[in-house]
Amino acid sequence: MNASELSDAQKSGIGQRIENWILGLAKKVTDPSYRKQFIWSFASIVLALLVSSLIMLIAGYDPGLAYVYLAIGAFSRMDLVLYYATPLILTGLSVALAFKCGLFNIGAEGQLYIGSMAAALMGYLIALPIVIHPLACLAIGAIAGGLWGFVPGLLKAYRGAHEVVTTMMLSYTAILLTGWLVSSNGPFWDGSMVPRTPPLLDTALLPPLWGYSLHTGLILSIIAVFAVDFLINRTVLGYEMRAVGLNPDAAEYGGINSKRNIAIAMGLSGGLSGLAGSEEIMGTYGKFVANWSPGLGWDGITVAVLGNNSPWGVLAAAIFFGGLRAGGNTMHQVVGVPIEMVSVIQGLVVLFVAAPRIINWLVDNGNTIFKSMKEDPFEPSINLVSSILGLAILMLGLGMITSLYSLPSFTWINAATALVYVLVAILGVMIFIVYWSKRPDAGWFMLLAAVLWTIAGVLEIIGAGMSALTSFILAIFTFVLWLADRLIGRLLVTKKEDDIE
Amino acid sequence: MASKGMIAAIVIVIIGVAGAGAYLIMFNPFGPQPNPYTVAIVFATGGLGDKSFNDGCYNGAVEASQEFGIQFTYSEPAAITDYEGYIRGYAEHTQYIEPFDLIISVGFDQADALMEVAADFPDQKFAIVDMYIDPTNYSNVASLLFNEHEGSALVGAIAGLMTTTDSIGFVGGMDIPLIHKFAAGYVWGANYTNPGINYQVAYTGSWVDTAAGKSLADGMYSAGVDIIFAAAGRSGLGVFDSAKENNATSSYPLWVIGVDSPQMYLGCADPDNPEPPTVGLTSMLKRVDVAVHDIIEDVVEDTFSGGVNLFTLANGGLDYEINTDLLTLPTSVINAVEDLKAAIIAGTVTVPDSIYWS
Amino acid sequence: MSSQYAVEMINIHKTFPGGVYANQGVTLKVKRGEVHGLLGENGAGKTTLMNILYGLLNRDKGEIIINGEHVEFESPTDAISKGIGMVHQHFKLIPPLTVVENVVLGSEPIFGRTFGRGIIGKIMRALMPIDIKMAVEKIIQIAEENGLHIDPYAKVQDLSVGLQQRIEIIKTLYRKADILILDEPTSVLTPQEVDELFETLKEFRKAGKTIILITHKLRETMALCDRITVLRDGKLIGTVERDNTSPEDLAQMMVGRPVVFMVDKGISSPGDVVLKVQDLHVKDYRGLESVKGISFEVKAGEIFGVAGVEGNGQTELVEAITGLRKPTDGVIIIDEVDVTSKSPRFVREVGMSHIPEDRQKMGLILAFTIKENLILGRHYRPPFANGPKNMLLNLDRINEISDDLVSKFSIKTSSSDAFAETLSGGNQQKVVVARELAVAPKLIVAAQPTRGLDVGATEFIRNTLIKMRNAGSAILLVSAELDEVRNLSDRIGVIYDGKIVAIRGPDATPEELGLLMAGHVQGVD
Amino acid sequence: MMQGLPLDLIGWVFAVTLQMATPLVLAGLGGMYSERGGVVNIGLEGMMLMGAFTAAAVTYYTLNPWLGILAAVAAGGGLAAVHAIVCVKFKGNHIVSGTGIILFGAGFTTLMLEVVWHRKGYGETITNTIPDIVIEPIQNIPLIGQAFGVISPIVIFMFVATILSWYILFKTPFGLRLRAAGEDPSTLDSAGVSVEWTRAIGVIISGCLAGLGGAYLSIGFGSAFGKNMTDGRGFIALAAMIFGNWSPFGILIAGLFFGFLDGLNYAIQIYFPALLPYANFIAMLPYLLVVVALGVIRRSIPPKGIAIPYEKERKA
Repeated sequence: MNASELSDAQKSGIGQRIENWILGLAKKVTDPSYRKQFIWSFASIVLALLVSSLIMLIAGYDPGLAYVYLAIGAFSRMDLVLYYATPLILTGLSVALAFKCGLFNIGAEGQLYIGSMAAALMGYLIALPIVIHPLACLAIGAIAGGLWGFVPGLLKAYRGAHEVVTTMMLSYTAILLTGWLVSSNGPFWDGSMVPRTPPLLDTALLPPLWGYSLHTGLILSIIAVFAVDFLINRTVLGYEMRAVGLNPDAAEYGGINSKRNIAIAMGLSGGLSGLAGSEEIMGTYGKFVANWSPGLGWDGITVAVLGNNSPWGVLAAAIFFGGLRAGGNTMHQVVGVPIEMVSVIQGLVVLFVAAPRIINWLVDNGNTIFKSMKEDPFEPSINLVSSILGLAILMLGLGMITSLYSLPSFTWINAATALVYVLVAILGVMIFIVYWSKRPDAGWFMLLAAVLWTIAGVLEIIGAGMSALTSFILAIFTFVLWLADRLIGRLLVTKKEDDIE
Repeated sequence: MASKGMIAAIVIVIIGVAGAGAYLIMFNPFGPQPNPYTVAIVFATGGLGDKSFNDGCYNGAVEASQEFGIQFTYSEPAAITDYEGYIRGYAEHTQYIEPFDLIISVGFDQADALMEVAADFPDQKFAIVDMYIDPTNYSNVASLLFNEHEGSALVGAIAGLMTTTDSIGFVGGMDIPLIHKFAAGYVWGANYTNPGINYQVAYTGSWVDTAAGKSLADGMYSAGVDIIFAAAGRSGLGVFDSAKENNATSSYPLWVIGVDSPQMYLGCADPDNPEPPTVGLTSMLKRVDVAVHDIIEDVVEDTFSGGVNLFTLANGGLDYEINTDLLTLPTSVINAVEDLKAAIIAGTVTVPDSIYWS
Repeated sequence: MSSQYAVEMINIHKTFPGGVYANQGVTLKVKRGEVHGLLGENGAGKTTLMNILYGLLNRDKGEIIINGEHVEFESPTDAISKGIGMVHQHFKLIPPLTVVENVVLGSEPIFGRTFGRGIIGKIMRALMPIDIKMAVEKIIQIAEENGLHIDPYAKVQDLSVGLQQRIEIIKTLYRKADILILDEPTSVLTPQEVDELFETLKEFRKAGKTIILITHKLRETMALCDRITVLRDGKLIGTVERDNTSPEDLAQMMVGRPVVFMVDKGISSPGDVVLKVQDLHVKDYRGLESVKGISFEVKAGEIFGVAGVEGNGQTELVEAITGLRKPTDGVIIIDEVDVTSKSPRFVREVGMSHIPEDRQKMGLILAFTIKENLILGRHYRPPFANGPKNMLLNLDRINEISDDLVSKFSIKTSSSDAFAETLSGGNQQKVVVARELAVAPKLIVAAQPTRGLDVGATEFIRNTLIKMRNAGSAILLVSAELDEVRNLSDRIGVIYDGKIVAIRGPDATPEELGLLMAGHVQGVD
Repeated sequence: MMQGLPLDLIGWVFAVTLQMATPLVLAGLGGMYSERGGVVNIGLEGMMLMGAFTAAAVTYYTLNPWLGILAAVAAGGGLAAVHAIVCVKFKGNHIVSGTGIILFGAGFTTLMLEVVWHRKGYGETITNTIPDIVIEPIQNIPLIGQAFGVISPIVIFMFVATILSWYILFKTPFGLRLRAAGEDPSTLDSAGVSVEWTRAIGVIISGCLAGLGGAYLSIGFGSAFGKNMTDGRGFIALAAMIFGNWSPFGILIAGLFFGFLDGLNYAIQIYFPALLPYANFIAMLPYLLVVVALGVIRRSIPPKGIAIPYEKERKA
């Protein structure tokens, strides 16, 4: 964009402005650092799926089939995906906004409950015309949640009370309080077998959007993404919040009242969570039910960290989580893999996202191995084969443990075998690490693995006697690799000595 | 750096696509297949493993499947918002050619979701455990309901007779009306056989926190209670732990009354090889297994009809556990309870179904 | 002992991630028992070279030979075991811990004996109780032998900077170091303390220890060192004998051109009083009073320099004037507005600009772009903000103004959208200066404005300050560099122990100022 | 309907306090090792679950609860090692990694529960749980007899661990180094101690203790593993750690305080039935009390270097 274009943009009004904004967005997307971020995220997901398939193997499920149905479930039911994403976008934004100001809002769950309770009360106690009613409910929900976040914000700013403790405690408070309010002893109980409020008036409900469960809350959530993005990047308040979050000393120096900003940030964060709760009550449940939230506030933390605390990242992460949920349901229903597998996959994705350097490490070392293969194919090949063997040892070690599950009774031999398998699996990981990073002292690991496999084989013969052959074959294989490694080492040493002479 | 990352990404994509492709060619998992299942069950949140409610449904389905040679499938939603997805998934019978004969929703909180789906699939047969759905609007839904307070009254009566300290306790999972039904019947029953008996009621506040259940029971036992009725899902298992431990040092016997399924065996030292003695006095049997078994039977024999299937003492949907292998109750107690049971069935006495004291 | 050299570093190369060359083929040979000066401007790679020697950093290329023996240092442990000790410029001390704890950290004496070698022995050692008594005795013994008195049980955060340096030296002696590296040891000391330190170092030399002294001060080099190695821009310029060289030669080697020591600043023409400080009392973060009744005035068009050893209340004084710390007593008036205990924003609104002493901690938000840093402090009002109640950022104007500032202050960067952390130290400081001086402030509070900058940036910033003075701004200059204060200031106030002990003209000699800085107040007032 | 002597009531509340505090204190102490070393550990919940599961599984197979305890400690430590690798070795974001650990721990244990016991949601009852120690002379002392008369070895270990932690943290070389790593890692580095290893060991100890806390739930106090059986205790432990100001005795007191609040809640339910309709409401009050207390009493000052990955190769 050159200068003349810029001044044109200033002259002509909103249309140009939007175009500028889109151009800016395009620039951002093509930015190498964003691209890198994208590749990291993508690689994290792939790695997480690989490790997850390992765990599914241990647990005795078919990972291929599971992933196929995970994908089918996610892609065939986009409405469901977005439906699950709708509240997560808001709770994710809530946590992310607090993070932007250097605060860890671990109590989004409580703000969600308080917000939803307030919205529900507004929804069934007060009659208002259509359109106004839902807006009023959302507003009151956001305000209630906001207050629930504002209090810890104040305590943090003016009393130094750690927000992790206060928001968490207020979260439990909120869940118990709302639970009591709708219990048979509370004032808002509907008189049924279930602790809940009477249904919201029809005027207060969010109309459905697409499919059978997706409601207009989605639009609201996406507006919130725009709004938070605008707040963070285009307003003075957002600027000040980010400054406080990144460097409170510099913010103070720059005349920014960090206490005020902390309190406001927590309030806004709570408001977003409250909005998430209201939306769910008005769009899905139609009434406040005690303990209704399946941990949306907690998931908000994960969504925020996965989205790198940026509004658009949160949107993407929430949709990804929604996809996992929807796909996970199908996977569970069709393949029978427990729904907890989704939690495992999520956990692993987040772990890999936490440390992009793991991926760097894998890629860099792989690169050096492949590159040096051109110059001298022998040694790198050994490294490559050994690394792969390390992974194989890991998988086989873990897989062998499963063979012990089915054994009828406990014997010390079997326990010892299990222990050897565990050790060998750990060794497998270490072999991979050592050879992949081409450490010079790698050889002994192979020898140790060979010894362990031999022990495992012997134990198997004494004990259950099922898979001894595999163990012995692996023992021989590892031993040969160790020999090859030693041999090369010997050769290289003599070669060096020759050079010196 | 970016290009290096690019290469890595491409390699990973190729490997992934190749793997997936190879897998697809080998197994061909796509495309509709014949439906091996007759029945689909959507369990309540919390899922299997409570050893009472959900597990009872599961056992009923297992029995039915063995008896009628059918197969069933099930899912365990993690949240209330998942119900509709699962029920609808079965109703649409994705990836199968034939529909399911019956879809069972377990738990009162599935009602809303079930009604939505049932309206969209009027030809699909549904059943819901523990909730009433109006058959005039939803003729394809059978509601399986229980008079839990009646069963609770029976075990309350036993407790009233068996207590040596004139003091009994109730540990509930949550302070909610459904659990009040259990508590009400229990306290009423105890008062019926032992007027003026002392009682204590407490809630763990969680269905899964065994430690809370155990602590609470510890407190009740140390306060002089000798019989506790635990209606707290998995938290109730803590009550058994507590009874077993405290029984060793107590001068009078301590007892636990189980809930929903036969749970007396849980009071044995090793529940997997139950042998007397047990601290399980009896259990309030809410025969969800019978209910599920019967509704499957109805479907198999084509006698299914929508509407309320009420399970009461009279039709055996509720009962109390007698397990003479583990413990034999005195005949006088059995007689008294049977008398009460007859009276309730005959309608000469009425058991309250919500908290009437305090 | 084949070699006469205690330390030989041959052809050392080091590149930091991000492609910054710190050392390019540097060779350093230090004889046993000498004091060797490592001379160079800030950023010449001296500290990096020594961090490599001490095992803190890995080198890319080159060899290290200690006492004739080739060594590979994985970590400082290896260096320490070879008898190398280092006193860092930024002290490596942990304030909440006591002196003993700081000294023994990493080589703690323990009660009893441990058995087992290798990993088991290591674990045993790590879990036995620390023999604090023995450590204290040893510290007292070291202190007495070397005249470095200190209270071993005091917490480091309660000690003065001079004492903290003493702890650092004790630390190296405690580890039985015979090769001592001192990184800019005099920057925080009074001239008298410097003399004391030099006496101590001379004692060490007599005791046969080898000392490497990193410095950029010619006077110290000439006073103490036997041989001197000069670095410039990460490259070796040469090693010379002290007796065969002169300060002028060294300066030329160091900077690469003849150095003008004095800035020609012209005569000041002071106007009205802009800053007036009366009987100011301020407490530091520990609650101890560190400014104990300071009064002075700064007029428009003059530079008032505050000279003093660090830690005598300068930081708190600046913080009180800029609104960052509330004074307990006294009055601060800027341009006839009482700004005592007002918020930083209020003080800025009156017309104050502040160049903080720590640009990375305070002056900049490193994770912000240059643009965003350039509006800090004035982001909330036009032209940077617009819309209702000035709630929105006016991105167009921000872009324009920041691009303008980047070119005006010749900040070297690819774009004003680059993050501040990608800039070099000098350019970071330029961002701060550009931001603070762009608005023609009435009062400029400049704390250590050239700390850690190379010659070019230093000259630029000093000239900018003088330009501002000539344009009529009042400038309060706080600096630990006595030369800087003397060169720039129209009047010099010497601060000692929270009080301005004397106010002198720019013609005051370094010796006099040095005495005043040390609290030797003779015939003053 | 007041029954039993008030002394018994108080004694029982003490007993509950100990039982409920043990997992909190153990995990809280664990968190302290990690955070004192400068690594935020919000993954305690996941590590506790891992410990609880492994203890139950190993005890189930080997019939030896002590092996179960060992395995739990190892498993908690193993999961913590993952956290250490991500945070310390690869300089990942501590909170992100911790979140991953929680998700993974919860999912993995539930998955494996099914594999081990061929059941869903709840494992088989473990018959060989850790036996309680009966101390006859204490048993008859009023007030504390109930709490200390029959006591689990793990509860005793909680006290031992607190004292031991105080000793390790403030009296040993390792503790000194750990604190240095948390306050100012560059100083530790220049003292010739590996910051990475010191931090990693702190994190791993934290996982071991959290694992032990989990084991107490499944085979110490309880007698089976159920899915998500920690029920948020990892987070409460985190709160106890902050509330206890990152110091061993502070954490002990905070943990006992939280346990006492639980006991009080149960006591009110059992002994004051008139208040039963307000059970949830009363249960809420302690949490509110903690917020008020934090607001009134003191500010929390975490170690200075916390959550900042230590980069050695940074231009000084």
